[in-house]
Amino acid sequence: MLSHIIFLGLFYTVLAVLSATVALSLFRAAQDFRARRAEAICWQATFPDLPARERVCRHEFTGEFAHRTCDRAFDCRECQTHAALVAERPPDAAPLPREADVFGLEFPLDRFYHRGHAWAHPQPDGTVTVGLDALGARLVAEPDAIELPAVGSHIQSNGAAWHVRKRGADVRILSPLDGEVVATSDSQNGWYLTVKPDGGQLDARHLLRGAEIRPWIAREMERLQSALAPAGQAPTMADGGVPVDDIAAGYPDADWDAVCSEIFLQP
Amino acid sequence: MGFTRRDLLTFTGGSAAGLMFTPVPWSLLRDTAVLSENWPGVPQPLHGEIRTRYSTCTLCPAGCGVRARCVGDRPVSLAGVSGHPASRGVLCPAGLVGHHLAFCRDRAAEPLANGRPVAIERALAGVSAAIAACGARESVAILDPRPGRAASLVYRRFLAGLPSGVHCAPPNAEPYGAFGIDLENTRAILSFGAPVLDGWLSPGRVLANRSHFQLIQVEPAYSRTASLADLWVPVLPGSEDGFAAAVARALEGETSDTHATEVARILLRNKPAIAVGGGAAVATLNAKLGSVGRPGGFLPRRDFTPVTGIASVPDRSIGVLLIEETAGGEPLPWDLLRRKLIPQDSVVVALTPWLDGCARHADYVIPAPMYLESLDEAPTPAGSTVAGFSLSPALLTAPPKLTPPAEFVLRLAHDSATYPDILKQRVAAIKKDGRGTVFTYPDAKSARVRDIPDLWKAMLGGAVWLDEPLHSGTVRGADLQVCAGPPGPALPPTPEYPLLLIAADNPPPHGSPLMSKLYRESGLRRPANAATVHPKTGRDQGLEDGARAIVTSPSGKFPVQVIFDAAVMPGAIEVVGQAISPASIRRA
Amino acid sequence: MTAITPKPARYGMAIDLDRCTGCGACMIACAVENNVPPARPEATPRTGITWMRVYQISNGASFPDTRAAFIPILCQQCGKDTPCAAVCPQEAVETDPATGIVDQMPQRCLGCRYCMAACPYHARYFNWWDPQWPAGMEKTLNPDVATRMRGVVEKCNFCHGRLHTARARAAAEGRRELHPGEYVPACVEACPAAAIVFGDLDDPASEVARLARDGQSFRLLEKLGTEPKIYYRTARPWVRQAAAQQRPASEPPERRLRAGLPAPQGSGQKEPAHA
Amino acid sequence: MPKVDSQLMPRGVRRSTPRQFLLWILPWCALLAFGLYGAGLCLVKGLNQTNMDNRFAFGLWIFVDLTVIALGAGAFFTGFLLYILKKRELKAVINSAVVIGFICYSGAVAALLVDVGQPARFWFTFWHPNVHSMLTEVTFCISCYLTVLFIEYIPIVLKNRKLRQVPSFLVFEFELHKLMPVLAGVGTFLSFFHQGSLGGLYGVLRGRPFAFREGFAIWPSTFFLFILSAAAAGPAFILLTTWLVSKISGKPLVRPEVLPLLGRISGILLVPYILLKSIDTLVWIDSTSPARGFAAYQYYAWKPFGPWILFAEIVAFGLLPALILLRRRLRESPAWLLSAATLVCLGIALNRFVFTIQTLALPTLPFDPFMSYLPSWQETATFLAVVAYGVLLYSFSFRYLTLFPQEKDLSC
Repeated sequence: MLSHIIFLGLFYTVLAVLSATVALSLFRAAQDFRARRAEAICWQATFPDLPARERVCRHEFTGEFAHRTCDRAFDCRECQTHAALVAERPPDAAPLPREADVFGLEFPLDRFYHRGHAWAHPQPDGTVTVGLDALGARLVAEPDAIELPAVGSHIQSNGAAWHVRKRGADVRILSPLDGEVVATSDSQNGWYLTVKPDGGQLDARHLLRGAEIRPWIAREMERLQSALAPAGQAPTMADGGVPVDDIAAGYPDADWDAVCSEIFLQP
Repeated sequence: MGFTRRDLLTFTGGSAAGLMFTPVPWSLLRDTAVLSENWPGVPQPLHGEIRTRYSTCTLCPAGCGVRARCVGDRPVSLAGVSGHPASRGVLCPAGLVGHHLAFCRDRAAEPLANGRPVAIERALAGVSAAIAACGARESVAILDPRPGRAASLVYRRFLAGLPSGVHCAPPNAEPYGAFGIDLENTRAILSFGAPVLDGWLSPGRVLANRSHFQLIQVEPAYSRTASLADLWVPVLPGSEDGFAAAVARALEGETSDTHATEVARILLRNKPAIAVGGGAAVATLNAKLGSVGRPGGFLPRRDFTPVTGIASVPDRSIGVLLIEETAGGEPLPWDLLRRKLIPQDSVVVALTPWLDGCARHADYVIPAPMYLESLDEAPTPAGSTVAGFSLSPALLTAPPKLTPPAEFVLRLAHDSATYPDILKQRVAAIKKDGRGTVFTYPDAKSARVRDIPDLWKAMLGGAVWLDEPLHSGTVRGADLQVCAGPPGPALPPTPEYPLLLIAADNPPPHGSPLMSKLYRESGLRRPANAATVHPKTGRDQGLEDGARAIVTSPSGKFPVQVIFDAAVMPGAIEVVGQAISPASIRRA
Repeated sequence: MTAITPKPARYGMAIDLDRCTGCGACMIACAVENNVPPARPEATPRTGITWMRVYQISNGASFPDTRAAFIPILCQQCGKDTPCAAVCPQEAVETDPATGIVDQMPQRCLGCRYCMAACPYHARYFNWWDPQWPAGMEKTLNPDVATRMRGVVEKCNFCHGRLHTARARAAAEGRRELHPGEYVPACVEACPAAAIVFGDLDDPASEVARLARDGQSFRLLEKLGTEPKIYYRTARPWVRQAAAQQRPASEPPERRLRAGLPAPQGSGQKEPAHA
Repeated sequence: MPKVDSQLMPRGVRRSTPRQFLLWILPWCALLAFGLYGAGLCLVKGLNQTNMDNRFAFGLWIFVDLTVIALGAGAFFTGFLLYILKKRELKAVINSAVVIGFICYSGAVAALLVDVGQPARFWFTFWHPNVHSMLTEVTFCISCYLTVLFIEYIPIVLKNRKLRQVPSFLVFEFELHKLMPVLAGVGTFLSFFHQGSLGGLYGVLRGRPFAFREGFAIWPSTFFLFILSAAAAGPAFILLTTWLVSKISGKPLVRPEVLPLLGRISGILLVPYILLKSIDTLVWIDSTSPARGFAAYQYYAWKPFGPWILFAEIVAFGLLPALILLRRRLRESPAWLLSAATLVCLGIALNRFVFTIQTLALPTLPFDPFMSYLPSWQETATFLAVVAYGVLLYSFSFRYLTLFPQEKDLSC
């Protein structure tokens, strides 16, 4: 009898533990959604799965590190290393490039750039306009479809801001900031969203600016080329290096899904 | 607000969880259990009132009493009748499953003429015509496996009415003729190949007395009996008679070979002793032992009417041969029978329940009822010292189109009587003589015949009648007629036939499917196609254990499976149910 | 179930190997009693069902010194650490404390055959086929025993049906005890040589207890310590040795001869006459 | 179609073209179909389709079950090392290990369902369990552990490129992954027990002196030997499969230091196993077996099971690979590493074979014959079905899921 109790007891404990585990994770997942943590978590879960070359720390661009992989999922706001480096050498102190033209791409210097190729442009009225940078814009030029968030909805930095569909590639644009969407547009006037940033003003610590842009884009171009190049061939650009307005049109047989995922940091 | 994926998930999950609280899954589980317990297609035993009914076994001459446990009117198991004078409450393996025989596949179900189904009347007409066509020199013979029955009387009456009718019996039908063996008082049995402990006489009676007698088995093969005998004398095949003579000389005090001397010493030390197993020398040996007509020896009984042995019927003389075959289906020596027939224009009629026996050679097959399917009779139990008779009431309902052999002969004789009438007459005769006692099965009591008001009824309820012992003064040893037994000396091995074929124990040719299954799976009885040889002999012949091979003897060749057994005499091949002869064996 | 609660017994058998003629009546009576179906043609000695099986053993000597004996093997009803009962995953094997009989419950059997692997006597049999009887023969089935379906294990249970019947009769007569001899398995009843004695081993007065005690009795694989309740008796030393020998005897005989088995003793038998 | 196919694959890794993949899986599908046919025959017509019999109550299937479960032990042991002992390097193979474990266990359970005479009664064991039977322990633990493996499999599936685009999946995966140590713990506990019980299965057969062993408390020594041997074989098997997959797919899947590490773990566990196994064998020969009336030499008098079996088990397939795996220099060379790992796996198979088959082949009664057995084609087919199922499930997992996280960084 005792042996029965011990044995079955153990067995049912195990069953209980198993079901509890599953139930708990379901419950927590539900809570995450309620607490608007879902987007952050998705990015958290995505970032480690990105190839190392896409997880390069921004301070590698500026040559402060020979080689460093970001361990904060591109959120420099809590990163001590970043804080320390910035304190030692304020980015604004660095000499700004003369013009904003990078390989024939227009990168206005009055904006902050996200690693996912969205820019944030603070407006006088305290709102921030969000749009696709030149490279991103050329990749998804004349998108097949755009899915913008509803006005009044909330977006989180590194979370999905809006979705663009292009040649079968389903691209989600990572948001450069936390805030509430106050207006949306289909980029005729250059921007997609106007966002009222949480805490009144834009926290741009994790966004690229000024001198960082050129080396960053240089690397992005390399990645773009290797992504566009058919397997085994040396990467080449259609024209001497200056991307055409619609790159997709220039590479009819490229796996556009792969290309976009590479550039827009999709797993 | 549309129906989102999440709603779907919640719904499925919720319903799955909820289902656990409904009886549905659990009842489904229970149903699987129920299904697995009454597996479809598995017959379940029928239930009903349990009754005990009695009969008498007619599968062999032992005449054992049978107690049947019946559900309703169907027997579900057979057992011996305790206290039965012949069987001592014992049934042999075949008898235990006698009630299965009716369900064997190879039984005869309808009259056949030249293999084609016919109406019984047509068959009757055909046979009658054949008999009528027989001239004086073409005899009509009935082969009667059990002479001494009421049926035998019917046969004799019928044949008497014909110009040349022969009532004959197969070899060994009555090994000891008018004599029975007084086992109860015997102290030593010298057996020349008789299967004393393997179905000899009435097995129950033999085993019940086993502790009272010394058993000496003289046999080339290490048979079951040999393995349980007090002394096994392995003699060369065919030299039994010589050995018997040697023993006889040794009994006289003449010096003889050591074995004979030892045997003689045992016999002298344990008197009364008898020698069994046939052979002329055995008869004289019994005379020397003074075992004839004395207690503990061979005692004469009344009721004996001598029958022509089939062997002594002249060759090419039989025009019409009616062969009765019993449900026990003792093997008939067909080669022997064929020699007796007039070539070409002879007619063979098989009165048999089986299709695979003599029916294979018959022009007409008259299907006989299977054991326990119709009222039958059991004559004097084999080896009994007094005459006996019992009925074998039917316990099973017979299928249509069956005709008891005696019934068929009665109709041939245009006799209005039926077989039961004949049996009634027999019982009436017993009652009239008023001799002897009747042992009734249900109460296991014996009563004198004259004290039983309705003997027929008593017999139908299960009973055996036993005559008074016969106290006829002096019987001469020569009167003890002994049939063939082991055949004469074997020819010496020749280059062509380097080996000797000897008979091994053989299972009953017919048996319940259950019995054959059990024998096959336990390997307790050798399969009919087994040829057992000594490993050395086998290897000398270039065989190995389990190999397929062909045995060739002057009488023909047949395929066998080789079994190695060191118990077999080197230079010999033991084959089930084969007559002794020189032979050769080679790989198939 | 019957109403009576009999005093615990320990049923066992004493089988006299010197009486056994190897006729097989026990096997047949057993199969009839317990509704064992006739085998399929494709069944082999290794797949057939024989709750009781008579083996032939030999002293391995060559003609004419060869000696054979028959030894009926059935479930030995182990009384201690019963190997099969211990391993059955779902209590389909149970030892009845009231009788000491190890009982198999086909209705609960999963057919995993673990018990068969556990049994040293190979006394357990698996239903490899659906049971089938020749047309009409199923009407002769014993009503006291249920037939078994394919895929379950079965074995000798000392004719449980007979025990129930005997108990029912006793109960009807208001008795709590069974008379000795009131309950005997089919094989015991059928043995023509009366070689099998059955009874309560715990009842010192019983014949079987007496036989089990005497010097001629032994049990198979006694050293496994499973306390089997089937005793075998023989006065022939070679039989005792053959039944307890170390090296399983299954090589060609003359090699066994060289393996140095004892020469046959007891009945002093000689070379063939005239040879 | 090819587009969908490529969109299901993880990004940044190269996979064979749909055409090549089709050519690869087709024969396996055929094999699976054939095997399922054989298994179906056994289920419909009954086990008379096999060559098992009353003496050989267990056959090929039980042997295979014991073997694959032993090899599948890699799942639990790697998980144990990674999540409990925090051996980070093993993250490179954990996913693959989990899939292999799942394949082995589900395959074994499937084979068992065909093996039992009354599959519809599988749940009886849970209804009225005989808790004293090792088989009950096995049934309970394996069914639980299979659940664990299934749960561990979920996150790997949810991380598929397409599925992960559903936020709720990703979040659930994330939360579930945080609780992995719990699952790993439970899995380890269960595995220890059923791996042991599988050994106990034979160790407790007091009717089979060849298999019977004394032990501690309710567990015979084989209980502990099986745990150890399984733990040793698991990593070796993962090592082999990883190498095999990277050979077949022609890509580096893990960093070069991972395989030798697995080898080292296997070697370290092998040493105590061999030691204990030898002691156990000596005790058994010296006392356990004789005490039950069987001199141990006679077991090895039956051809083909000569004493060579002991030598092979302990020295050739035990000591030898252990020494190789413990020598850094040998370990570093792929040839040595792989042959050693192969030896280890073969050793486990041989050990399980000895317990399942030889135990039944050896006679117990003095007048028993020695028996041999060859599986029928239906049995073999069923076994092949399990293999094919495994290969297919693994192929699909490898193609569409991330089994080797390091692959994408190594591939460019």
